[in-house]
Amino acid sequence: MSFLRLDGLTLAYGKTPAVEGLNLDIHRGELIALLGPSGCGKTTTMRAIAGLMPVRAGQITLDGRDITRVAANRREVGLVFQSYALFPHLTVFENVAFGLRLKGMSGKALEDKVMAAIASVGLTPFAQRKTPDMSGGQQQRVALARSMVMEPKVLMLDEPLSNLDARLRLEMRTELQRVQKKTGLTMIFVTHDQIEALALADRIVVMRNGAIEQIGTPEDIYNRPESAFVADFVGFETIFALKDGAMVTKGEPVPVPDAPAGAAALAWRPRAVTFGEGRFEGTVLSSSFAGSAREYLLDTPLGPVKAEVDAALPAHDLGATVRFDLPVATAAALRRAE
Amino acid sequence: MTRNILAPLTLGLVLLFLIGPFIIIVAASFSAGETLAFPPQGFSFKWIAKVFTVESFRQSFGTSLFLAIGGTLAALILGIPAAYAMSRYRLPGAETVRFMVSLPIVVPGIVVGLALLRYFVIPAGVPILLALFLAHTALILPYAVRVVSASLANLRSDMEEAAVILGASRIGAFVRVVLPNIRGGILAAFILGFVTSFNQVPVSLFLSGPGVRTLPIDMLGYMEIVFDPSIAALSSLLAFLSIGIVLLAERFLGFSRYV
Amino acid sequence: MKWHTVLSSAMALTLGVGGAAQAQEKTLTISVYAFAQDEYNQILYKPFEEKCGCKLVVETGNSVERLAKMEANKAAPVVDMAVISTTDALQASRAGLIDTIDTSKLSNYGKLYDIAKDPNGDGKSVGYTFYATSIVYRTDKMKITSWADLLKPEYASHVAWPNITTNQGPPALFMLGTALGQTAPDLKAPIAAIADKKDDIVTFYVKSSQLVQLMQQEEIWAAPIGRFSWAPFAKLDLPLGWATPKEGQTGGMNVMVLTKGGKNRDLALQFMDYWLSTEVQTKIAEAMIDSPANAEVKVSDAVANNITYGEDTAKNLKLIPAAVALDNRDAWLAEWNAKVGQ
Amino acid sequence: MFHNRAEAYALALPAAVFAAIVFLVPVGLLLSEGLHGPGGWSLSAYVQFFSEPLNQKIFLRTLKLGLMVTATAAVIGYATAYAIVSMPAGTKGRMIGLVVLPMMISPVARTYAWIVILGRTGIVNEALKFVGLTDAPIRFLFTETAVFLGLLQLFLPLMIISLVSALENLPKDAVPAARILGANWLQVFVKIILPLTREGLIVGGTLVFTGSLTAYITPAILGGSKVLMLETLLYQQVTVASNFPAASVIAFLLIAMSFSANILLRRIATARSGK
Repeated sequence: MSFLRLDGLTLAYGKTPAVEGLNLDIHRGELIALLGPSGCGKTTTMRAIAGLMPVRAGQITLDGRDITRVAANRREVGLVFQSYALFPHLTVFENVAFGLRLKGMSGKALEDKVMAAIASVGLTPFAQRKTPDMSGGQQQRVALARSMVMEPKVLMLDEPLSNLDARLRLEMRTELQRVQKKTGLTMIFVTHDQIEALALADRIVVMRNGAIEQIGTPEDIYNRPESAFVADFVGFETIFALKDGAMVTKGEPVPVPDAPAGAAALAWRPRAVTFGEGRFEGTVLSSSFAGSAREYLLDTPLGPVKAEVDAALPAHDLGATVRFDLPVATAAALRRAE
Repeated sequence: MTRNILAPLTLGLVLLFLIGPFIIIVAASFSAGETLAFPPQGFSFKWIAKVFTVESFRQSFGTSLFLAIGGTLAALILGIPAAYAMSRYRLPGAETVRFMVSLPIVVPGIVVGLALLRYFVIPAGVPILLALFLAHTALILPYAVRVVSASLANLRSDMEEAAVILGASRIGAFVRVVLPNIRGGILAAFILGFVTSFNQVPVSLFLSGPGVRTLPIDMLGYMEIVFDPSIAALSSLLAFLSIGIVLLAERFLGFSRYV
Repeated sequence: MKWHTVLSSAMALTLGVGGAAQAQEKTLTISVYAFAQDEYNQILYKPFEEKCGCKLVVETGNSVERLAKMEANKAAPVVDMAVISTTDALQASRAGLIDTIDTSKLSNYGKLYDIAKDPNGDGKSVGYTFYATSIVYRTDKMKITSWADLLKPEYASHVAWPNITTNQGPPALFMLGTALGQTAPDLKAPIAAIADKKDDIVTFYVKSSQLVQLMQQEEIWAAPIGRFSWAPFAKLDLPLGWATPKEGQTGGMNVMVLTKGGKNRDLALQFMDYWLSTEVQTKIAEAMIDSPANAEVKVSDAVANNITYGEDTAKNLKLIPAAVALDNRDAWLAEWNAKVGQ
Repeated sequence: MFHNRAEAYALALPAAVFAAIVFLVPVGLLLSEGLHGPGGWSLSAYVQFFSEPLNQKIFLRTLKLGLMVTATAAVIGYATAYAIVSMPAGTKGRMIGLVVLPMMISPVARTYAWIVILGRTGIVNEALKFVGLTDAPIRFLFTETAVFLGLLQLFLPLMIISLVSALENLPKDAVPAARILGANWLQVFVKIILPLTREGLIVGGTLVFTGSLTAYITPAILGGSKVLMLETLLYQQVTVASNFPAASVIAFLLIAMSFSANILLRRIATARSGK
């Protein structure tokens, strides 16, 4: 039985549709990533779950209760905003205590609970600080504590790592996972960064144009994308649609007799492209060095092809002609060519 | 590197031009002579003392104070929700609202005063004081909306959403999160509105009646009769009062950040 | 017009503008010239308030402005009585803004100079003061023996002349015309003479009080003024004189009128009577504000020298009859605007 | 962004309706008064108004002084605001304080101060004499110069404040970037500063121009009846002549001028910015 269920959810900004008939089931304790490019409707969906966005059609059920029309302040969901949305006129303590005070909690009970929440994100020494004086990472911890202390049924995070620098990002990622495993909280986070989604989530929901493109575990998404869109999103750079048993290319169709049944397209990561030998020929358009590997962009009769080879091998000059191949064995078979 | 001399020089001259009259008025307040003159003839407090003995000043000061405080409060009561609606809601016709609210800046005050006299006061028997109150409220409204809008723009709207998700009602979120954070803006709007109303002449020019006169109109009337430095003295007193208020506000609230 | 009323009463309610509190006390609303209000307050208003147990509400302004307001408020008069110039009183009379004054209720009426009793001959105004209009000038800088002297090339650029819209404007022009040998009531000749010098003349003043400042700053050396404005000049530390031109002095009279439809008729008449009493008229004269119209008033020579005192003086003033002034007012203004205004 | 339309209107409408009732309705009625002729609607009041050469002259004078004050305020305003903005934060605050200071003093008194300053024995004339520029005192009072100076002093602070806040929002490196790209100061101003500060110029310009149209005291005291402007004429027409059709015409002219100035400034600012 699903814990949070979106059933035919339809959302719009004025006359512009944002999300169309979205269905999604999330289980208790799951960590879900909503992944997609900007404008795909992921943030809108999250805001609808939080009650910040009116629902045009469909239903949202949380823990067996229909919350479609429940006001945002009675939904028992938490939301950590991308900007953290801390209250600048209040101290860390008061920020965290905000929701509890509204619930009528006060005195020692309040203090204990707030301080415990602040301690759980490691900010005890900063409890009496005003929030604008704190660093981005600290602010995010405050925002997290502020949401967590309310013990929401679902905690949502909007682009939780996007405002942090690379080192903090890693730290925060671990932190989020730790918190989630410890509390068993159901969490949904929105991101446009596939690496983040792959690293954190139990399941990833890839969205596109207001609809779900694919739902799956990180392994599913990474290795078995169902559509060209998802494949492109997770790093398959060379994609050809299949038609009548042949790849549709810029030039002549290339027959693929051994294509898997039901495949609508084939996709290769740069590393899956055979480089230096094979059926095809192309010229080197650009070459970039990336430490252990070197990436070539080839101009070929099929269209552009990206290939990655061991950096230890001798480099090819720009304009050089090289052979390559696209083996079916290393390709991902896509069910949709778009 | 001529610019390095040019800039302070320009600034100095401009400030001299702007503040010169101020200095003359303040100096004249302490003059011992019978007319405005600079340099002042002698030194005395007699004109400052005289200000407090002129009864009509007391009365019109009260009127002006009522208009400035009441008008500014009313303008804020109307203006804050309007500014909030325009910055936080998708509001079809927001431009029309903005236009309506900013009309008082573009329509010359003397026209408004006359129009109110002709169509509110005379045919409908609207009391002059009420007409003045309405006019001053309308006059302050654009400033209230503008200043409050500016501070709302500096305040991220997701803060209210965060408050709502944490359990606050919409009004609760406004009171607990928005108001405390635009407090400075509201104070700035209040001071701006107060000064605008208090020194307002054109709107009030036609709107005076028996026993109802704003202070500037009364001062103007006084100057038409007696040309002594007591007006300078009164103006200095008022100026120092205003400056004092602004400095206090600045000290405690960092008011200039919001203007 | 109903919504007006609804709106205003709603606003009044929300504002808590309590008409009730005011209504408990008898109120008399008067409309007067703005000058010397502090003195009037001491000599006239406060004692009257104590006497009648009522409250005086005072509106101030110049004659024309206040007349315009009376006209605007014709349907629902605000003021009960007003003091204005004879010309404006005649205009008000013709416009039906004022009522006949029941002089039998004025115990001091009999003490007035004859010329003050009914200056416009319509029974609707009573004079309470009159004044001479002549020229205040710097005795060290110039010699004034004729009104025309003001336009001498060496003097003209130091002169402030009353604007046509002021009470002093037409009489001064009339005297200038007399000096030029042109006494036609259309004032065309003197206006043309002024127009010749309009760039030289410092200003066409509207408020005489400003002249004190201008005199002090040596901006001007001379200006035609009413005698009632003389006192502040006398206080200046300058050699100033009051000219007695050979054409004579002009002047004017101010009168009391009762607003038609005024609510407090009896109270207004009481107030007028008090103002005309020998006691009040004497005190006002001694304060060098208004010359008395009450023949029983006796003042010291020092005071008499600074105001326009005595019935003979009054009779010798070359006044423009109110009817002439009123009938020609628009034509004068048009002529002035066409010649001098631009 | 919230989406409840009823709520939004409930919040915004009171202010708009208030402005409509207190402003639009009476001002509209006043304007319509000038369009009533003997037989219904007519432009006779306008024809009559403009048939008087004096009125034409006053109209042009008002327009001219308004434009001059606004243009001068803009030029001085940019120079001053630029000087202020380039100062360190503390000094900047104090300078802004000094600029705002005169606004605290009653315009009645401020205007009278000019009588003292501009008099024959006033500071300006004494200074000119001292420097040797004149022997005889120059007459300033009751001239357009006096009104111009009075209005400028009254409204310059508004322009400076508007431009200071506009200049503060100027991206820090925009001016140096343009200089490096080879622009001279004029080009920098026209191509970078003006377009990026146009909101400030529009706001400041409208405030100054409308202010100079509506400032009754300054022309009344410093100009007197020799330098009538539309606002003093309006007052005169109402209080002396009770000529309400003429007053309505003047009211229309004042409003039209104020609106046109606003639109014109918007145009200029937009055109220069190359969209």
